[in-house]
Amino acid sequence: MIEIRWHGRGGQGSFTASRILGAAASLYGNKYALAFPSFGPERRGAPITAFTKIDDQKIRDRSEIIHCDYIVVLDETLFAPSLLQDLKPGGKILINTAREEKYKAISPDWIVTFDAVAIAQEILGRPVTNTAMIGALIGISEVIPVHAVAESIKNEFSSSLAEKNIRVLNQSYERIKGEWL
Amino acid sequence: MGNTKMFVSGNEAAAIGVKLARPHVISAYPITPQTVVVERIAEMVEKGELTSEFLHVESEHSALSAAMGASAVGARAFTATSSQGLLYMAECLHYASGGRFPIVMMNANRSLALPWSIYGDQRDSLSLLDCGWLQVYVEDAQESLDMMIQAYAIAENKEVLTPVMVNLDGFVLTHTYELVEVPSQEAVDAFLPPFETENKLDFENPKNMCFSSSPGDNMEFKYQQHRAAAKAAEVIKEVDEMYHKKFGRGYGGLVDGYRCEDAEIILVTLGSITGTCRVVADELRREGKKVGVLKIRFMRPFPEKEIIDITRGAKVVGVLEKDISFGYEGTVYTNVNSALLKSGKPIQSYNFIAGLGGRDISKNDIKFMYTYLEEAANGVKKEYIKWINLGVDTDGEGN
Amino acid sequence: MEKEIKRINAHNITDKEFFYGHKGCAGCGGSLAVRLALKVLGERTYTVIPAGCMSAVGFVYPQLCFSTNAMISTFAGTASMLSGIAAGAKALGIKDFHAVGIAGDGGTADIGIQALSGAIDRNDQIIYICYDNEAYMNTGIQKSGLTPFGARTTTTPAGENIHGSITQKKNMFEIVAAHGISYAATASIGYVQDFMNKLAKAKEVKGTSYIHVYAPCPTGWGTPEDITVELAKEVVDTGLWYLAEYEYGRFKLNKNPKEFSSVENFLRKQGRFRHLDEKDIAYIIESRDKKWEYIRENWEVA
Amino acid sequence: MNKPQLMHYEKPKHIKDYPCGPAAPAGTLVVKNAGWRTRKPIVHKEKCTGCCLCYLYCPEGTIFKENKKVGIDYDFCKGCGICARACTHKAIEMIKEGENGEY
Repeated sequence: MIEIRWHGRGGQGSFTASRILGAAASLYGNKYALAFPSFGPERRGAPITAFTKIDDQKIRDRSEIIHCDYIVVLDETLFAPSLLQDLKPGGKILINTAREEKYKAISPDWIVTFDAVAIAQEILGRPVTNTAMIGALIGISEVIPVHAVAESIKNEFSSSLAEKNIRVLNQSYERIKGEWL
Repeated sequence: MGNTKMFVSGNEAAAIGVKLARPHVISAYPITPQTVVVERIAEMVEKGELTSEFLHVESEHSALSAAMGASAVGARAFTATSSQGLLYMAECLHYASGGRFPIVMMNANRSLALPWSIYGDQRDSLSLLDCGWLQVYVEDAQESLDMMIQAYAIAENKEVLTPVMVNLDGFVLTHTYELVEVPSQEAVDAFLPPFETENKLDFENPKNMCFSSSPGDNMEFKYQQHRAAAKAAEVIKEVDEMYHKKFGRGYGGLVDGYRCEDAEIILVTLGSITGTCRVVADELRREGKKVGVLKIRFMRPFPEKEIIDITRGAKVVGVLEKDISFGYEGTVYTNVNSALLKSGKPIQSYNFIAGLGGRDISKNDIKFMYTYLEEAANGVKKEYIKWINLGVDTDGEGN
Repeated sequence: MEKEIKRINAHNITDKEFFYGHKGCAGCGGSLAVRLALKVLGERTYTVIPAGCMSAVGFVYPQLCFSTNAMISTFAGTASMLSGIAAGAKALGIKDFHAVGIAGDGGTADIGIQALSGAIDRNDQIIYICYDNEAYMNTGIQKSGLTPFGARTTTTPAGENIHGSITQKKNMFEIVAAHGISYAATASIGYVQDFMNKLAKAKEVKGTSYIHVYAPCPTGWGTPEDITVELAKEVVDTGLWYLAEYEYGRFKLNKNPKEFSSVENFLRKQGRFRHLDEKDIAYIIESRDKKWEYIRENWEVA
Repeated sequence: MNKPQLMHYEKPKHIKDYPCGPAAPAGTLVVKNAGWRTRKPIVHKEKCTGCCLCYLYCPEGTIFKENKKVGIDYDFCKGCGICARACTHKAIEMIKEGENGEY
């Protein structure tokens, strides 16, 4: 089972990202998934987490994810080195940042950085980075095919917004593969 | 039109199930974590996907009261609530079952104040076990959708005519997204016929309903109500089998025993935690331990016979529940023990109180419970009531 | 715009009785209100009566005294059950019917006010009638939100320190009107023609209507059972109750007495007011005058 | 029939004889209210003008119209006397129960 935890702030679309990914895996990726937010009364701006579990068979365990294959940090102010302890062996933390050097200095092996804001600004004209971060996550994990996510995005957004977000997704996917590989 | 697949939350799955059951009237009041159900249904009504009267009532008491009014003229009615809201409608709960109104209600299981908590446990519905409703606890979003449809078939059965409460664990189930298969409207229509009842206000045959009765008659009405709720046990099984035949999914009726056939250690569960227990049971089985999971689906009618049958070969039974009856033990445990007592075979039993106020129940916690039961079966003396995961020292019993 | 509505009177009203054989006290004003309301509304009526006198006296199996469709609701649930009935009947395509709720003063102004407010807010197609006998009579005469100043009840005993109820009646008519309700009216069983006219009007209203009908209770008030109707007339003539309507967003006074009859005479007939001293009565008159000053200044006066 | 009629009632002997839930046909009358009365109204037909005020004001609905006059259903009249006071022609008199030999 692949277990992914999303860190962001209320309103940044972390839970939407976890859900888009889960739907992509379930509906278009021939897998099973669970997607859920951290449950609570948090409002816009509060730090929140969301979870996606992906597996080849129906997932029955609904408990929160403690040991992650991937931790996706949408808002770098939420990063703390202690997050490294929550990774499974071989796991990765994906951080939305323009300051690659800062994080490489902390852990070059465990941390991958990606400037999602740049792509989001370029295509959406707004720093909404959740679809960019999904693209980057797929790029480093290949947990499901990127076209499955594109289908899921079509389901989630109205057609014009979906089209832009799919461009964000694909470009993020391509860009991180170029950088990362 | 065939089945479609959707990636939805437990709440959304419930809403889809409700839509497919085509209630005439929906009356509901928002409360976390139930809200999404009524939001989705409101959207369905707005889009014209569902032609129902949607009443924006001003309280849960009114929600169920309006549902009863609708049912009393022969309409199919739905409402949904949670926690404090369920308690606020407590008077109406007894009224609806006593009035024999086959209403279906979704309840998002949530802790009760005080202290305030929006998180999940099952004290809300379990504290209302005696209100005359049939109570089913579902495990995942698919079961949630399917049970909305089954619930109407059960409730409206002429020999049952009793309302059904479909319980979903708050957040863990209501807010978790997963894959569900959505049956076609045509198939559901064929399975669930339009609601027909004699128990209604009718201009051809006017009635006086919800009357008083003196001590000379009252008990007979209660007996009748009791018989109907007990009769539901058969109907639940029939409906589940029919549903299985038609849609390919069945849930075992009143209970679902998992790897219990030769199990020596059985953990009894309720609701969505069952999934985690299945995973742990699989792991322990791989280690050669003879463990099983017994999911109670219906708390009313209570699956006494089924529990006796399934635990017949067990050495020890543990009851895991998100509930406590203060000053005694968990209510599910009390009920299970009553059944075990009637089996005529001495089976040790233990009660795990866990997950109150939304505390997470992890795989490790469940492993701990199985180990606890195994040790008890091997003669180690154990407390009968064990609170799981208390975060502090208590110097007291049970910990 | 006002539609001409056929006047219903003693001669053209249906001969059928829809509330018959009940166990209400002899001379009960509430049961007269129920009886007349049901006769005006006719056969195709769903009636909801909450826990209270009218359900206690009319629905004891096997003696069932409503000969049209009727049901008891929870005490707080008159309006919400009524809303459900109206919604259910509409959804089933049932046409040409009335849904009426008939609750007492406590059932309306206290425990039932939330559900009533919700129903008016939704403008549900229902008629809500409050028969006001100014206390919880079914449970044995306790103070309600509509118990008037000075009235002795079992929970507002009249002693040397406190002379009965120290609060005034909640102003249900204007509370209801403040919702912007389609139609609201006050009435009294002492003026049955007016009451029947208002019921006939409510039948034609699109949306929610509310009729607040004054209905004396000989048992709770300590009055002879044969003067119920006279008391209900007198209360209007003294100005302690008024006949009015609210529709199209306007208040209208239906009866504007040139001179009020004696408040003291009215009060002294009733056991519940026997203890009042001159100061109490003066206060009641003063409150009445204030109210009428307001009414005459602000409402359309017939 | 304008008023529900008194019917013969036998207490159920089998559980199936009870209705399913607390609901039964509207207007089921199994006992009279005549026993409540200490006084009873008598209509002096010669004085009755058929104005029907008494008919309107009866809380029980026991007054009925008959040949342009009124009659009283004594099975359900409780003898409150509202009718007698309502009658502007003094056509209704309240007498002590049993005085005229009936009941």
